[in-house]
Amino acid sequence: MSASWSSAPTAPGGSSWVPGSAAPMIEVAGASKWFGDVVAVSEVSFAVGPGVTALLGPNGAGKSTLLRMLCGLTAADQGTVRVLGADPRTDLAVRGRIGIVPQQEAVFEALDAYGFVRLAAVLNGVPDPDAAARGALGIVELDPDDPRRITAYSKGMRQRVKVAQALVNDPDVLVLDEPLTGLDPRQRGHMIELFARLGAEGRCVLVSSHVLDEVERFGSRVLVVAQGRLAATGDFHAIRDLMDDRPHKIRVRTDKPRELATVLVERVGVLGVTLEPPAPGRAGAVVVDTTDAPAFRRLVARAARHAGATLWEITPLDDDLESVFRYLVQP
Amino acid sequence: MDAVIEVAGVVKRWGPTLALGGATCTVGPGVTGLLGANGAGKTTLLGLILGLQLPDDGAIRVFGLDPTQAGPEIRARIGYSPEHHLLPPDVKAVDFVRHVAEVHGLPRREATTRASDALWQVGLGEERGRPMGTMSTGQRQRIKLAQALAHDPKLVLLDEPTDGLDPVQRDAMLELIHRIGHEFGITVLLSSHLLEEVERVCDHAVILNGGVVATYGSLDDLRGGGEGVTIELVGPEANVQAALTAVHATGAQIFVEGRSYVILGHGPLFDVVRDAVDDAGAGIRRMGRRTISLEQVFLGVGAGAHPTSDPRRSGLPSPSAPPPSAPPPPPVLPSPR
Amino acid sequence: MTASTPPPASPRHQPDQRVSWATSHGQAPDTATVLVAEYRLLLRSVATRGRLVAIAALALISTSIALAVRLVGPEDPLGTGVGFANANLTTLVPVAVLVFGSATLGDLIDDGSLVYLWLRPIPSWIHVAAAWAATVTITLPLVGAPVLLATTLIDPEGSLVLGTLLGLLVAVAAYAALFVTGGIRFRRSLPWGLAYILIWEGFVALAGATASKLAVRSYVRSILSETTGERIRLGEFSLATGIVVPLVVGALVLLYATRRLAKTDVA
Amino acid sequence: MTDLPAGEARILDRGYRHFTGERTGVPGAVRALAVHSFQRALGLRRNLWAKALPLPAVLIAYLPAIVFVGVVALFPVEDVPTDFLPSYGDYYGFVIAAIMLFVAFVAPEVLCTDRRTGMLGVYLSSPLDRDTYLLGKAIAIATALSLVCLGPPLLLLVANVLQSQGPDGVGDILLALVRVLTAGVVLTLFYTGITMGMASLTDRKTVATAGIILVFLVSIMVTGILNVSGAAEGSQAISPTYLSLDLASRIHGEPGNLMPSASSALVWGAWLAWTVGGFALARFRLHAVQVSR
Repeated sequence: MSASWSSAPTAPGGSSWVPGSAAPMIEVAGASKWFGDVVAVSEVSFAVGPGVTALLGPNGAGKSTLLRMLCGLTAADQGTVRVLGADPRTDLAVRGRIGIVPQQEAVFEALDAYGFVRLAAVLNGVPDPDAAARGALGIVELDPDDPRRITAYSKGMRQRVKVAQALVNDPDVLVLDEPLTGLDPRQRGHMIELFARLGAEGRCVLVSSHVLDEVERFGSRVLVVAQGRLAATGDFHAIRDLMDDRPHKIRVRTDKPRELATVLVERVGVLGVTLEPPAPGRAGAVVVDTTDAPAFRRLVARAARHAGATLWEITPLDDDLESVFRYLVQP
Repeated sequence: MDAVIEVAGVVKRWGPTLALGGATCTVGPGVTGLLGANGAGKTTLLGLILGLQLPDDGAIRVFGLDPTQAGPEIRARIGYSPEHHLLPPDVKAVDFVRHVAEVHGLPRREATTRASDALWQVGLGEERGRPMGTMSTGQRQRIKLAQALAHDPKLVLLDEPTDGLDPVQRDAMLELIHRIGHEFGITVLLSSHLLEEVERVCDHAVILNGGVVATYGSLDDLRGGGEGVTIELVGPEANVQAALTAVHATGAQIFVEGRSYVILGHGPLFDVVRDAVDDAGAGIRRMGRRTISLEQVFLGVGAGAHPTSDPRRSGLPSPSAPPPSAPPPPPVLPSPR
Repeated sequence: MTASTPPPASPRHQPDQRVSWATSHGQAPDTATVLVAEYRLLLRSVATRGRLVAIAALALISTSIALAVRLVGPEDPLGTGVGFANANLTTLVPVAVLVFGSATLGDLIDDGSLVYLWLRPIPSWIHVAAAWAATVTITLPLVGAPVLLATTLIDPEGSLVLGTLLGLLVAVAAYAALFVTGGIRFRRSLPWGLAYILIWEGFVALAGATASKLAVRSYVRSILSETTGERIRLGEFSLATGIVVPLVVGALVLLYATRRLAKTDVA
Repeated sequence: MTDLPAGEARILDRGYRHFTGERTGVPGAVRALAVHSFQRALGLRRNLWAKALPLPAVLIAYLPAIVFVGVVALFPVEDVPTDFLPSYGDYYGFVIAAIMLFVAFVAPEVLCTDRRTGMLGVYLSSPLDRDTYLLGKAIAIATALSLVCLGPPLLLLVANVLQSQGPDGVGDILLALVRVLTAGVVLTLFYTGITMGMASLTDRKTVATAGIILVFLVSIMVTGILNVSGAAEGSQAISPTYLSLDLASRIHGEPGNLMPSASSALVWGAWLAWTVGGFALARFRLHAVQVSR
């Protein structure tokens, strides 16, 4: 009987890869970068294996600088960067195994999509550039025979041309700086699916993004950077659990908020309770402050049962991605 | 609900391509999301609302006026924040916002005071005297919002207002947009691709697909009354299984949806679940009424060629075309993975 | 539901439906094809309508002047021809080469599209060579031919035509090296280039013999005066020096550009 | 606001205030656009660099007038030779270079930048439409150009009258005033039309300015060649510079000094062609441009 639903599913999308267990494809040790006397990246060390990893951080935290360092576009003033074992800044061969979608919108305006992607194939030494270009454009749902120049493209199409260019040389490492800007929900879903598939094949896909709901759909391995330093790394949900020692706010919507509040104070030992009056078409609620979130989760059902209150809704107010992000990046 | 914008059977062609083929919807006060795939006709619709293009057929009313005749009068009461981040680099923020307010018909003195008020409201009080070339993307987005607000519009059109913002700035911008739509009493029409943000800020939505309004209405109607419970259980595996078994015994169906379970059944489902969890000694991290996400509605109405296999919803077949208040799809046993 | 088995430890495995579209992994790209591909790209992206019209207009002016001079019928055709060729080779040609040369890689660096050339497994001398070649092949027909035609209009004398042709080739080659490198090194290379042509070569280099050694213009003048026998002020180098020195300096400048490009911070 | 009695206080609601006053509508929008564009053209309210080109050019246009007036003021009347002061038509000959430079700079600055800075999209979603937008821009450019086309001779006239050098007696003064004003307006419209037409061809102002200067120089050169090869004097009308000088002297009653043989109809016809053609080109280009939302 118990087999009819699953045990807690592992992270879907097959990217349940634990970085430690395979040879890391990107290794950064103590990397720092200054622009004049402004520190952009300071002593960052991490390793990234195959699969999709999301790079998060506030604007100006050094994300783009870090991504450019990983591709060798700019040199680390201190520390070392190794991609597939080589330094992308000096080793030409490894550059042929990296695909990049940079943040800036500029592409070679004089070319059409096919010309642009084919040029990338030729410069990477891909044996059959025509087939590679057509294949890559097909994957991003663009018509290789579209004669229009890229200047006439909308932001969404231009973004997909850039992704096609990054895929054309069958790269082992993919570095994507906010690749989904300008795409509509369907295209977004399609791209996320594509990245997940690329990650599942053992490629290392590093995606920077500001849309946290998107990040969760990439898979759940993250690198959080703030003020040029590494703030957190690893599985996003694991990070969330690490934060259980922090005071939590949890809203419980119920038909008897007052009774539930008293039971919670007596039996569960919460720090503080605030009552939200019922609004038209919505039940009243109790907002609970607790430092022992796990205990609260275990005992809330019993307390409600004791108070004879129906539990309509339990929502941790600072448990979602955004509050975790806000907690990690605060100075 | 007196409608701010009424669109009835509007048709618009750009040469051979049919941009809008009979779009019909109304937009009322509060914050309304304008959704659609790239090329579904959003930009065209915005242009018609502003009276910049003439519809080939059908009628549009904005504040009860016809944009084709009273274009300037309507545009004087509309604030518009474009998608691109282009701003004159050597002009000071306050001069720019004041100039836009004057062009919208405010006398100079009033425009000056309202310009600095608007910049304070978007959180750019200190920096309002700086040239815009020195501003970050986050600040530029807020300037664009300020120039749309300064001349006291009755309607504000925002095109991807959170583009380029990081999560913390994004949260602040969405909070401000919510206040504009509800506290300032200005109708907001928000065009965005980020459905999670629309879900968070908007009360209504208009979904365009292939030049036609596929569906529109309040978000609650669109997403349908959710039957059943979505719950994320924590605690030892055995306890979790025991709780689920107890609930299953009462005849309810159980699905897996990402990290949580969806329980569909009849009768006092919430109390049943509560007692089962208590008896089994499991814990509840998150629990609530099950709702269809706006994305499923968006993709469901065909705005997407093939539904996304979003890992979080892998277990649950996404509804094919849920009429607003249709019951959820017939329960199926969780598909073996 | 069994958790999907972790892929074997080999860096990449072949699942049934692989997203791959390129067959085998690319080995180092072959130099010739890459050079031609970049050359054609830079040629197309630099030859914008605006630049072509502007430079063609300037060339039209110079030819119409030559036509007018021809109508008037100069007493000393050779002297006038040499004067005309000298004027063109030291102002019109460098300006044209500047407009195109500084844009080849300069525009790519400014708008951030250089990454699509730079992050490839190819040595950076290829970018510089392609840029130099594109600049030369645009300016020669666009400006070189009209100047040559105009000079022969004034005086079809053999030595003048030869001198102008030789001077033209050396000037375009040397200036192209100079301004392609300028495009890489300086952000607003157009005004700096104009300053070099009009102020440095226009005034400073006329100060004396040593100063004139530092300007391409003096070598071009020497080529003209040596081949036609007409004495031109500050053009006293031998024919050999006149030809060799600018080309050698050009080559060295291109080497500097290559190293500079390899070390640059790419957007 | 009477002072509150002791012990009482009020918290004022600083919430969002609606604007209930009268809106100025399209005329107000055109005026705001014209004022803003005029200020930008002269570099007012902008950094020093923006003033580097326009202000010196305007000064140069006034310099000769100031010098003439100064000389007359300082030296006793009899020493000054009677034909020393230029006629108001000839005055333009002194400052035509400054005019050409200033004119080539103003229209590109006012017209070209809006597309690159995204302002065109903002204006077209305001009460302005493409025609009222162009009207506002034209007013700004004309006002700026009138500084160099109308101002200097006017200053000269006023100074002369005050020093009783120039025309005396109400009739003559009025006649001279009308002629100066007409010449000023005619030239202002002339250059406004041409430069707006040419500036609308591109959205990069440096290219537009260079283009306008190129057109002025090339047309002068071409007329030079035509004269050398003996074409009719009227052919000089293809050069805006010659045409404007000739027009100025004709309006002031002196026979056209540059092309006396050309008939007034031809000259005025050329003026009309250049001016209206310029405005039409600007309007056509603006309606053709696809404003990216």
